[in-house]
Amino acid sequence: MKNRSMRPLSVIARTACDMYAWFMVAFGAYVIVHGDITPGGGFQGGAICATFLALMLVTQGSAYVSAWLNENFYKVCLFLGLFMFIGFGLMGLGWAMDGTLMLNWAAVAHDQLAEVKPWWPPSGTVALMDIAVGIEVTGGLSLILVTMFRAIRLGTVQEDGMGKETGHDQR
Amino acid sequence: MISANLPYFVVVVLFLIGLLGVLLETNMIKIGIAIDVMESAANMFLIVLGFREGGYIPVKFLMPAGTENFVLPTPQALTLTAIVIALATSALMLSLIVVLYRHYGTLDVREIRRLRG
Amino acid sequence: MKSVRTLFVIAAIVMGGALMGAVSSLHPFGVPSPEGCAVDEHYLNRAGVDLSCENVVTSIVFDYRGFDTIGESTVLFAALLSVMMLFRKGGRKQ
Amino acid sequence: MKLMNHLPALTLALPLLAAFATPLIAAVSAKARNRWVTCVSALVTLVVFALLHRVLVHGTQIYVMGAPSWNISLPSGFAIPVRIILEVDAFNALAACAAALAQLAGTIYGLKFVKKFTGLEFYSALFLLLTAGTMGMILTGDLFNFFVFLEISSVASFGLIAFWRDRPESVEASYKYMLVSQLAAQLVLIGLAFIYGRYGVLNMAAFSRAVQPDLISKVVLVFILVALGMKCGAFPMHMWMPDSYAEAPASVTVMLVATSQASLVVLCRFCFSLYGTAIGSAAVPWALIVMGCLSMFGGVSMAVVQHEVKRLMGYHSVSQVGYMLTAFGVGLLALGDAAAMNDYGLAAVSGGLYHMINYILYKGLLFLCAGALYYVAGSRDLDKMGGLARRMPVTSVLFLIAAAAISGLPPFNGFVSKWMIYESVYAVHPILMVVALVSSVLTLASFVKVYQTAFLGPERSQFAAVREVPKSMIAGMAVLAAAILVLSLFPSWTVNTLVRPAAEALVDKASYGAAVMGGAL
Repeated sequence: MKNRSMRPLSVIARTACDMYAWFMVAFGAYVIVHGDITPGGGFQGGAICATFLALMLVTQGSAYVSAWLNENFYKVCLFLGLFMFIGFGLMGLGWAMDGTLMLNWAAVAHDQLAEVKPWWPPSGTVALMDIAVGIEVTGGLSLILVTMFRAIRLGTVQEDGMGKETGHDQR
Repeated sequence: MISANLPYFVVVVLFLIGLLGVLLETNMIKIGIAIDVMESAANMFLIVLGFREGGYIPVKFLMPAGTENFVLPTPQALTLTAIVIALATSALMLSLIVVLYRHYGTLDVREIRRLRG
Repeated sequence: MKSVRTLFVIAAIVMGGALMGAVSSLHPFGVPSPEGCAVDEHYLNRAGVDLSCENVVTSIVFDYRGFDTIGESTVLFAALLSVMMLFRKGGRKQ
Repeated sequence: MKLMNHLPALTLALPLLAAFATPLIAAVSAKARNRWVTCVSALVTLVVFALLHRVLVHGTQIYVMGAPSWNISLPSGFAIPVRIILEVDAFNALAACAAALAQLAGTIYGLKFVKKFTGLEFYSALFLLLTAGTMGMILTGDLFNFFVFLEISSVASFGLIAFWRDRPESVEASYKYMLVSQLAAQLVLIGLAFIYGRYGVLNMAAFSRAVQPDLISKVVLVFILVALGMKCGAFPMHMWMPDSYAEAPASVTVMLVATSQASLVVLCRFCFSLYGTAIGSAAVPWALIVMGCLSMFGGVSMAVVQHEVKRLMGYHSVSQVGYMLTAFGVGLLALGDAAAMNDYGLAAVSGGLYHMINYILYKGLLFLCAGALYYVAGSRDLDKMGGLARRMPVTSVLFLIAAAAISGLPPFNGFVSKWMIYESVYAVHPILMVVALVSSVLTLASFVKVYQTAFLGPERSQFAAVREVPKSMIAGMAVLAAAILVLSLFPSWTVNTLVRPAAEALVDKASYGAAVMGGAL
């Protein structure tokens, strides 16, 4: 079998990207958190965060990343984001079913801003769902990257246990 | 007339390029690219529809002093949704192409023809 | 095969002609009709007042059309599941 | 009962939430996963039937996503809806019921059918997502929301068709379906961008109020018709249909049938409720009729030469879709002419609609029976089967019921709907009825051949060890068979209480708009 793994780049590129990738994550988090006041939002920020893994794969090579990476972290991100998102939506229904699905139950009207606590997100579920979607997209895109990347490294049909799931045919 | 509506015609041309690519290309990757071009045409069409002369991005407190109106926000929201959908389907299409290549050893759609008759 | 390709080209040209005609009768670029942006004006006027949300696009994505966004993250989830299913490990169980 | 107000939203939220949770529950154990998906799909069926009951009793239901109250469709002092609205009338609800039965049958059947393969956590979750996408396509009242749900159901079905990913044909069928449905989705997106640019609305009811018979509306209609015609498998672009129906696991094929019918539901919605008389020419109805006749005859003539059971049934699906397209085309022809509408138009629409419901039920049952044959015989080839009736009596009886229903034999529901279609299309042109009758006869001949080859005839030695399929697979088939029998035993009740209100709701453009936009025009 040919060596299908990606080779790492030179040490300069690796060191630079090591530092740069973390700034990327920080920038993505910034975009996610400030989604309701500045341009950007959950999807854009999540996509920026997911480039972290793409950068790592390109610069560090596959062997390093697959040894170091814990996929479960991204799975937790994915499901946490999804459940937060649909959970905020369902919370709009309220206990007595007075609202509707996706009701913005936490929003504060602009003229009442002075009455709420400073930590309360004034745009309500817009800000909360922004964060939820940001987490979900980070996890989802990274997992797609990792899965497709692993698939490239898989061999031909017979290797790696593939080649057996062809339905109920008895040949 | 033509020059004022130029963005619309660019969208039409882009859409036709994508459509002809899907219909005429034989390489699977190129067909995928053609579908992405069509998606870009649709997204660009939405954005172009939402442009207003002298408008600013629809974020209130970043608005400079001289401007008075915003571009339309709905097409931007729709485009955002459509882009993520396009991304998801592109990823799935590439995965299908990987599996097909593994089975058939070719990227040519004319040779992937077991389902006939 | 050749005739099929010609047919495709003709169909695409017909479709392009229809599209050209349709876009010519749209509103001129940059000047949407006032009734055409009534809904957008509503968003622009109300988002900052009702929701205290400065970014109108985000307020549409997550509030006014929030159900679309659930669908959108579901598409991402579905694509992820499909990709993982295509490249799943292991063959048939015993 | 405040819960009852939220039924439209619950129909969509339940399968979505359940699909998100399925991979987590599957990590616990396989048994927990099976119980979970069965409970959820039973619950979804229950909710949809409650919705149908509510719609039939209280009239059209709307549900406004994110408004302070579920029925405030317009913000104060504003004439256009700004939020996503689900609009459920009798037509929607009836189609959703058929889809719900299909997903219940598919879920129960699939428990055993795919048991010996890996990746079942993905399979279960994607199946629920396919359910959610189909329900969303049927129930939504918003154009862009329809596009989103179209994509959900498409993406989920790409994955599910390629479930047996080591079989090259499956992946190929999935890729083919993906090309067709991506093309269709982009056409839909361009079409609704035109609607947005011209009228500034994305709500279906608001659009039906605003629509004018001008060039843009016609181009949009052509785009939508082409796109949804592709998705429901009408003749010129039917190639994906036999492929993907044959290559998907049988439990998924049932749901794919319902999904393609959801496209047809929205196609009817566009033609009748949204455009109505604003179509402005007879070209669109006649295009539908011609497309329908070509599908009817072309599909069945390609089906009779097939040797693979599910592939044969896939070509029959093309033919059956032709019946509905013809009927809806005839109904569209009569639109705007009160005398013609009373004379044959409403009968045609009812016939097409009833046929759509019947089609989902009996076609699903046929695919499940074909899957059962494949499960026990280990082969898709009809020539290698024979004498299975004695080995699997229940399956053979169920197959007989479905085959009689699809061929339009008198006591069964297929007969009633086909009869309504024959009568109404005769009023337009006798040749249409001749085409429909010939296709029906050929369908009967084809299924007699299948039954005779697979179930009758001499017993083959290699099938000596064959047993009846497991109980859960029988239960899945029995769901659909029971529905067919109920519809067959009470034909007049069905037509009068279910189908006729649905057809009237479909052709009544004014009341569709009024449910959201208020009574004043």
